[in-house]
Amino acid sequence: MGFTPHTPEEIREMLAAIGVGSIGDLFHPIPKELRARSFDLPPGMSEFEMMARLQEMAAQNGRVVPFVGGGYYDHVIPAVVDHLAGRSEFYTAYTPYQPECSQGSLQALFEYQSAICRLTGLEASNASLYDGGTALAEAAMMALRITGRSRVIMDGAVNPFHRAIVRTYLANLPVEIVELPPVNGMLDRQSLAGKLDDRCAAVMVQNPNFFGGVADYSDLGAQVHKSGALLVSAVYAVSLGLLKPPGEMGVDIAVGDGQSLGNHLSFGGPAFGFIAARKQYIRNLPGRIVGETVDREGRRGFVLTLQAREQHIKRHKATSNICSNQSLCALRGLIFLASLGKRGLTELARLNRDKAEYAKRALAAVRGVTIFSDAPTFNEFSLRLPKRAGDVVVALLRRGIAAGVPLGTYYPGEENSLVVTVTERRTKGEIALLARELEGALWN
Amino acid sequence: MGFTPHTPEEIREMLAAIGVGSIGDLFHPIPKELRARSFDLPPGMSEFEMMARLQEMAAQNGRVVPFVGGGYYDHVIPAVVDHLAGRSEFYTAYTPYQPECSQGSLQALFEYQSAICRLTGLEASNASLYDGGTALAEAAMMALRITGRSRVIMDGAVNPFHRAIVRTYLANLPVEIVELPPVNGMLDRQSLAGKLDDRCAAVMVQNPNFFGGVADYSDLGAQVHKSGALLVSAVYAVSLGLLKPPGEMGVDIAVGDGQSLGNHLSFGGPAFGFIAARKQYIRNLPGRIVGETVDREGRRGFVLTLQAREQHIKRHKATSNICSNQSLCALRGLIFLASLGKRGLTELARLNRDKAEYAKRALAAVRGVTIFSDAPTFNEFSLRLPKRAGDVVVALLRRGIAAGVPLGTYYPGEENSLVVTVTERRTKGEIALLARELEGALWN
Amino acid sequence: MELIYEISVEGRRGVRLPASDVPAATPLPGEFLRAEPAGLPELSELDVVRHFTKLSRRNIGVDTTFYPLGSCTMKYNPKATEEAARLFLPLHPMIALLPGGEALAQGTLAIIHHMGELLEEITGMDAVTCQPLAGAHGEMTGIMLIAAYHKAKGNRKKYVIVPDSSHGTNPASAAMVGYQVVTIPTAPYGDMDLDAFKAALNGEVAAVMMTCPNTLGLFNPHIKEICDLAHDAGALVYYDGANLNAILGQLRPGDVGFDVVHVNLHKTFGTPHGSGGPGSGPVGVKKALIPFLPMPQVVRRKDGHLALLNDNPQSIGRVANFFGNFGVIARAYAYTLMLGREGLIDVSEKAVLNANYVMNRLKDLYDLPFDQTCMHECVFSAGRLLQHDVHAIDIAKFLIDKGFHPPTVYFPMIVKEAIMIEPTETESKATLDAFIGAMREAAELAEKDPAALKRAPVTTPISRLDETKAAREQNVCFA
Amino acid sequence: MELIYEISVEGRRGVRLPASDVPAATPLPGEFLRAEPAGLPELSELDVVRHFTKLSRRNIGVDTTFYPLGSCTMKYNPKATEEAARLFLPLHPMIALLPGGEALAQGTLAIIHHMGELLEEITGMDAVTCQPLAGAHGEMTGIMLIAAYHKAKGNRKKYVIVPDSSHGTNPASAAMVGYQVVTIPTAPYGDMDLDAFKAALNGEVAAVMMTCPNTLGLFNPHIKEICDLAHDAGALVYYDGANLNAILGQLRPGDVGFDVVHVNLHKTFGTPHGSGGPGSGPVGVKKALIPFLPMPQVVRRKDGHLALLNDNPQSIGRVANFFGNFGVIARAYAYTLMLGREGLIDVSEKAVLNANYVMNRLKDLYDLPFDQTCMHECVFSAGRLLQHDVHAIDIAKFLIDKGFHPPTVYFPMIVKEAIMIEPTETESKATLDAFIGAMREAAELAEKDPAALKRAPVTTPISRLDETKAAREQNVCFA
Ligand SMILES: Cc1ncc(COP(=O)(O)O)c(C=O)c1O
Ligand SMILES: Cc1ncc(COP(=O)(O)O)c(C=O)c1O
Repeated sequence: MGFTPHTPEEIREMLAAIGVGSIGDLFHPIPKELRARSFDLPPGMSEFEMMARLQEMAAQNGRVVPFVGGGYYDHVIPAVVDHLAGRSEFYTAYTPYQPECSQGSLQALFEYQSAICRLTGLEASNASLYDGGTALAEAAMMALRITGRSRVIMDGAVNPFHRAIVRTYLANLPVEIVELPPVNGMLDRQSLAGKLDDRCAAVMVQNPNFFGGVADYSDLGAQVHKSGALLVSAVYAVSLGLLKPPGEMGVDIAVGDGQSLGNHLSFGGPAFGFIAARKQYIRNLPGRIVGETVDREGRRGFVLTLQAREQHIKRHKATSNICSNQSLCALRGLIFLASLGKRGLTELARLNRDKAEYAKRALAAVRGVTIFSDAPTFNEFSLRLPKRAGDVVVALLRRGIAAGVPLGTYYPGEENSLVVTVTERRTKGEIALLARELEGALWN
Repeated sequence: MGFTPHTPEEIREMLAAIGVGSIGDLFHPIPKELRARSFDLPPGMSEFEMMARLQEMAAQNGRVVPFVGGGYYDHVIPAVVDHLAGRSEFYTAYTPYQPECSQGSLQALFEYQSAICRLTGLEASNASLYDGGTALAEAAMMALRITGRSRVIMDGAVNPFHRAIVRTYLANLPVEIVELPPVNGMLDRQSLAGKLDDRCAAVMVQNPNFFGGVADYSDLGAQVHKSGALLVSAVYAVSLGLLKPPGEMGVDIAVGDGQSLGNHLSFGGPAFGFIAARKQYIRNLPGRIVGETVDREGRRGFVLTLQAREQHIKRHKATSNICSNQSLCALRGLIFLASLGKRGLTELARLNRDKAEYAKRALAAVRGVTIFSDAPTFNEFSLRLPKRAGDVVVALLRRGIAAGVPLGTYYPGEENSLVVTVTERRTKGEIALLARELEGALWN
Repeated sequence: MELIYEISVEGRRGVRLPASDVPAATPLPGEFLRAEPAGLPELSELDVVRHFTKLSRRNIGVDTTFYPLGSCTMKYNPKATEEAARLFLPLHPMIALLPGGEALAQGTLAIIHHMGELLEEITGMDAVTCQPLAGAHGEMTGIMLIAAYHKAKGNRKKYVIVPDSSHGTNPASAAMVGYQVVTIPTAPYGDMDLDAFKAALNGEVAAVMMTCPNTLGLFNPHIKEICDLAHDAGALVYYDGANLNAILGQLRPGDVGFDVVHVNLHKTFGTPHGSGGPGSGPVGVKKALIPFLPMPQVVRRKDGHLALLNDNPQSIGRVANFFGNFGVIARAYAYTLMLGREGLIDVSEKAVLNANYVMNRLKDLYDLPFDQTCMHECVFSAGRLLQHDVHAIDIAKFLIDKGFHPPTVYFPMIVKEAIMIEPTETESKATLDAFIGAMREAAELAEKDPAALKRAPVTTPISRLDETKAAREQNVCFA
Repeated sequence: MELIYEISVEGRRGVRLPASDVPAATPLPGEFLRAEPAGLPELSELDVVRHFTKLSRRNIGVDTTFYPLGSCTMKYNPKATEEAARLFLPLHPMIALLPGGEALAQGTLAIIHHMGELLEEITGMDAVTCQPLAGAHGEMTGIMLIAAYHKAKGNRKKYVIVPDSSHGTNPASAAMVGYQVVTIPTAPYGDMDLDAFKAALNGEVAAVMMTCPNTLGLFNPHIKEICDLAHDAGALVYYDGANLNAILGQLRPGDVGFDVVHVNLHKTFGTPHGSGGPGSGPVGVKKALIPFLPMPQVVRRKDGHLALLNDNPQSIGRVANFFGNFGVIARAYAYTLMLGREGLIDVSEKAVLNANYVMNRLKDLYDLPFDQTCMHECVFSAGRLLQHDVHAIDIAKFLIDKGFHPPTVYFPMIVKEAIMIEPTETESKATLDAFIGAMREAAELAEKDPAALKRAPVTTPISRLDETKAAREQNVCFA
């Protein structure tokens, strides 16, 4: 039954060694009156019947051409990623507490941390967090801890899901959250300047932001630091193949979703969140960190380090409650980056921008459609339509296209705006189809 | 480009070490006038473009419910088989010439050989042949070598593809092939008795045979041996979970297709052929054989053995020309057998027979349909229809069902007969559908 | 072994990208661009494959080795569940959130919804959210739900009571949500001291968090009383169900009176641990807490279709990007379908059998701080070996050489030189006997040749590592 | 390590089968049944997974290790081709052979057909069959085609001429088809002695089989002359193209005048070797041989649809169950699409560059029986080391300890103490340099400390094995 190997004979021998008469006897610590009142579950089935059932369920999902992003992106995944992350020594191991028999995971996570540092231009990364949204919340809490202050300022152009997570995480803490409504889809710098004071722990921005806008925050760092606050930036990993990294903009803590690096969309997970910070903040990082050291013979090796930050040692004084993280997904991210390599990531980022710029022009050419703002964009951009974007999206879904995310859902007043994502996987033909169908939905 | 790692700098260094000016220079042994006159191939593409292309091609195949067999069977394949055979140490290794770093393959192949011996009831198996048909041809040649005789007698109820292979293999040898037309879909024992003489090297039968008929050949062994010939039997691996093994019937050489053991249908390959023989014939076996031995410290280990039978040593005097075999598929077979286990294989075989018997009754209940013969069957059986079976098959293919194999294609005169295969993967519902559609095709 | 950055060769190329079918865009102005490409390695595909294949061979996992890491439930992860999760890889989560998009995700939504229903029945709770991304994340979500409940009721609460036998994530999660943690010591019976608990209980206590079975592997027979006392004081009771493997089909937290429970799909429901994650920590609640569940919630509409609830004003809001670690949920769902009712009961029976077997075969050589029937794991103290200057860590390293992953050591912290063994139900008697043999050999060696234990491990590619150096130098990124 | 039969426990169960939805059939009469179940092991799924995972870790492959096994082309097998082959797993081959069934297999038939067309262009032949299941099988098929050709022409032929520098499968294949093999020695220029060849050539010669480049890694500049002479004598010429890696895009056997050629998809076209197989050995022929190609043949009908030719009376018949090792063909097709024209030319260039680099960096320490530019592989003799009682096998075993799979040794047999090194094009200079270093170290050790070489390997789970005992005892099946 199931996956237990016990034969009746073995069970008998084991019970005898224990000195009880039946397996039931072993449950005597559970008082009779506490026993399960019900356990009404279906009978089991073979893996083949299970697969048939799940295949049926998979067939209930529809297939559309996705021009949507919002944190998760439809990027290529080289076959080596699935293959190597499918090595069972990686995926059936757990947190590498015993380094001598876990150098595979540990070295890979050290390499991952190094890749995140190189991508972001920062010096200290942990071994992954749950996702981009919770990473942003952890960054906020980190800034609150580091500064001892009690207010965070968040650009309203940050991904609305991630802002919601920050709000939920901080809801029960004595912390004030200020969200700055974006102006023209970009950070309202003027309003920010007025709000930066000595209560502010962090300014949190995103680049590119939810509208698709790309910014250079190089000047912001100094401004924020002058007020004694930290600059936190969410970033889109693949865009860093092209865009100025947070480390070059004075950012203190960078976070993001790692899904774009070799993790399947998989209806939203599992993927991973990354967090990287300036070296001086390393002791305030949440989660596992791998460090380099040597063995007794002086050979290089890797261990979990600075564990005194963590819950299993510090309990309620830990920097975070995180225990299990998303290591396997981080490993996928590393394999993805390694197989594309330095030039490959640059090319991938460029390809995304080329496709998106092409699509932007093609869609702006549709009658009545205008580009939301003249901010530069990467692979997402916003449009203003002559109709409610939600209705257009509904119409195009029926035509097999997910045309974009209606901004009005998240920005009241923007009901006619749509943010469109174009990755390297979208073809010229699909873009033309989108333009044609959009025209149709708007004017037929 | 492609998968070569060379940078221009490295190429320069390597050419310098060789002492030539360019890679082109290295091809100087090929005279100019022999150079390729054309090499007109399409430009390369990324793996993603390749996958898109192949996905399109896969979509050009149709999907039907298969009630066909003929050597290859639609059986369950536990997920562990793909997973474990996907360990790259197995599949990116080659023939284990160097045993110290190949104990994984060698031990697995030894275990495979043992499994084949246990399934067939014989004592010596090799490490796989190409497929069941070529295995039958190799068995014929083995019997010719062993007996020094020049005639083989083949039951006409042996798989017609396999008989064709035997004919092709022996076509240029001074050998006579006698094929006995089956009587009522079974071996014509009477006619065989009349043909058994001292020129006969082998009698070759199949169990279950192409019509689906199951036989007990226990008496045949003695009869054949008396004439100094060998009894060769093709068998269907999964059926051996239930049916009397060749070793218990006096068979000298057993062969078969291993596809039914954990190998995907994959449009007919790769799978494997197995061959097993009485121990005294081991030096006449074709192909690789793994044997047990010890290392310098007396620890058990495994090596390729009796290599002096093989082409790389014996050249034209080898027992066969086979070099690469189907080891990975044999490994799949072993993993399949190990994960089902002793009782699992019995259950699988029984389940096949239960489904087939159920289907046989259901189809025999269709107006005008009769059962071909009263011979016992395993998971295939033949029917007589009141119409040409080929026409019925064409009609049912249009309804999404591969109803069976028309016997007339291979047995002139049997145009109205159909052999139907029902594995454990066919559901009661599918069987009912087949019966309904068959009725419809016959009478509407 | 060389780092992947050390084998990089300038100019070498790996995976090739699709050719562009559009013109190149006008480049962005320089201020938006990175000065130079990120310092990623330059490798061929074979370089990458060989590097990570080799790294994998410097690791062990459940598939290679018995892995009785206490508190982690390192059971066999059925391969069919990996195949199952593959069926759902291409669906973009955003699609379900578009107007009209739910219709395109009925299959995946059904898995989340049905898994929730199954977990309701398994835990005896009224509703379940599958959104939390790991056990600790579930705990935090659960405590947030409790906070929202109290806030809605106008209750002013400051404290969360946590016994010291609870998992470290419990107090950490309570603290993340802004509560002060009151720690209650363990009494001789093996769990929270009841008198100390009663003394700590007052109207400002928001919740009591029980890990059950606790980190000593023991079942607390007083949980009903604790629930009642807490409820009487206006507190809710939280059940850390990460150790559910011990009680599947035997006890349901909901029946006992617990208000919130989380389970670890990656432990009890057989999904792989991925060198540290991903996990999934669904949370079950009683009726009173349903209004506060995080968004988006998967609900069944009257017409039978599944929909996403996105606009519940009482909800605590959002705890994760989308709908949880869907791939993990799908694996756990596949696992639960395969096992079914009898299979799940079999899990707890065999998990408890295996743990008690190991405990009884070792308790003559190692101290049992609480000598009683254990549940799915048992905790020894290697304190007796300190006289030979042998520590729990030395036993652990010796076990590596014997072909085992060591048990958890030095956790729980309330046991000196703790050795926490969780065999899980998928291990055979033969494997346990071999492990018991190695543990006994270690205890004997501690007396006869302690230096041999101190040398271990000797069969690994590296020997013991200097952890102090790592912490001091904080070299966490290849320079 | 224990055998899988040794870890079996009576009554233990592994993978569960689907429940039956039909009644049990009346059992067959006893005489048709086996007396007792086959002695298969009884294991849990975890037992199986751990056993084979551990076995895999006692193996090395291209993915773990440089594998310069001469004559085997152990290049990197791109993972994307594995994914490609997965797309076609469920199609039953019988379906295409049913009346009306071809329509349901147009995708798979197109792969076979297009792969054939690509191979025609690559080899310069007029038609290709993808049916042969490996290189040797292709050779046999090719020789059968030649036999059928002669038979149809009424030619009476008895002999096949094979130089001793050809691969062992060549004479073996010729013998399988009933020809007498005439072996021609190798001349100092590194291939078939032309005078001896001319002397052997007569009207009864059916074919001349050339391995090109030959097993010495050398290109024979006289192949055109050999073709012409053979043709003049009424013989056909066979090109063993298993070493095509060396000449992709440089030379096409068809252009030179060869009548039949086989290629090894599992070598040149990047499909994995699976611990010994599967392979695939398509055969290309010139027009005159097309009528004899094996059935079923994939042909394009006038309407563009692909069909199966099953009833050609001139055909040699059938050489395999169905259409060849389709999964291997699909991988090779994926590989060829990815590489394209430039990629394939790059293969031969880099394969030849790598081999010549290794050859030149080692020829001061090892003897080169034929000191000239090699093609994709080079063959040394370790004969010089015999003075220290060091053999090629000792070098091989030492290389294992250094982290390499050894080259082929003692093959070809025409070189004493042969060491046959085929680096392949996917290996980097750094890897070659490390290998060269180890080879040089071995040569030095042979002088200084030959015993160290004799001890090798010491890093493997077992040391050198007693092959004589294995051959004597013939223990090939666990009792
Ligand atoms: C009892 C207990 N609670 C909570 C957790 C935390 O779960 P996670 O690691 O998934 O966050 C664990 C993890 O091992 C645990 O054992
Ligand atoms: C030159 C040559 N010819 C023929 C063969 C036989 O090919 P196969 O092993 O696929 O039968 C080989 C195999 O290595 C070879 O190297």
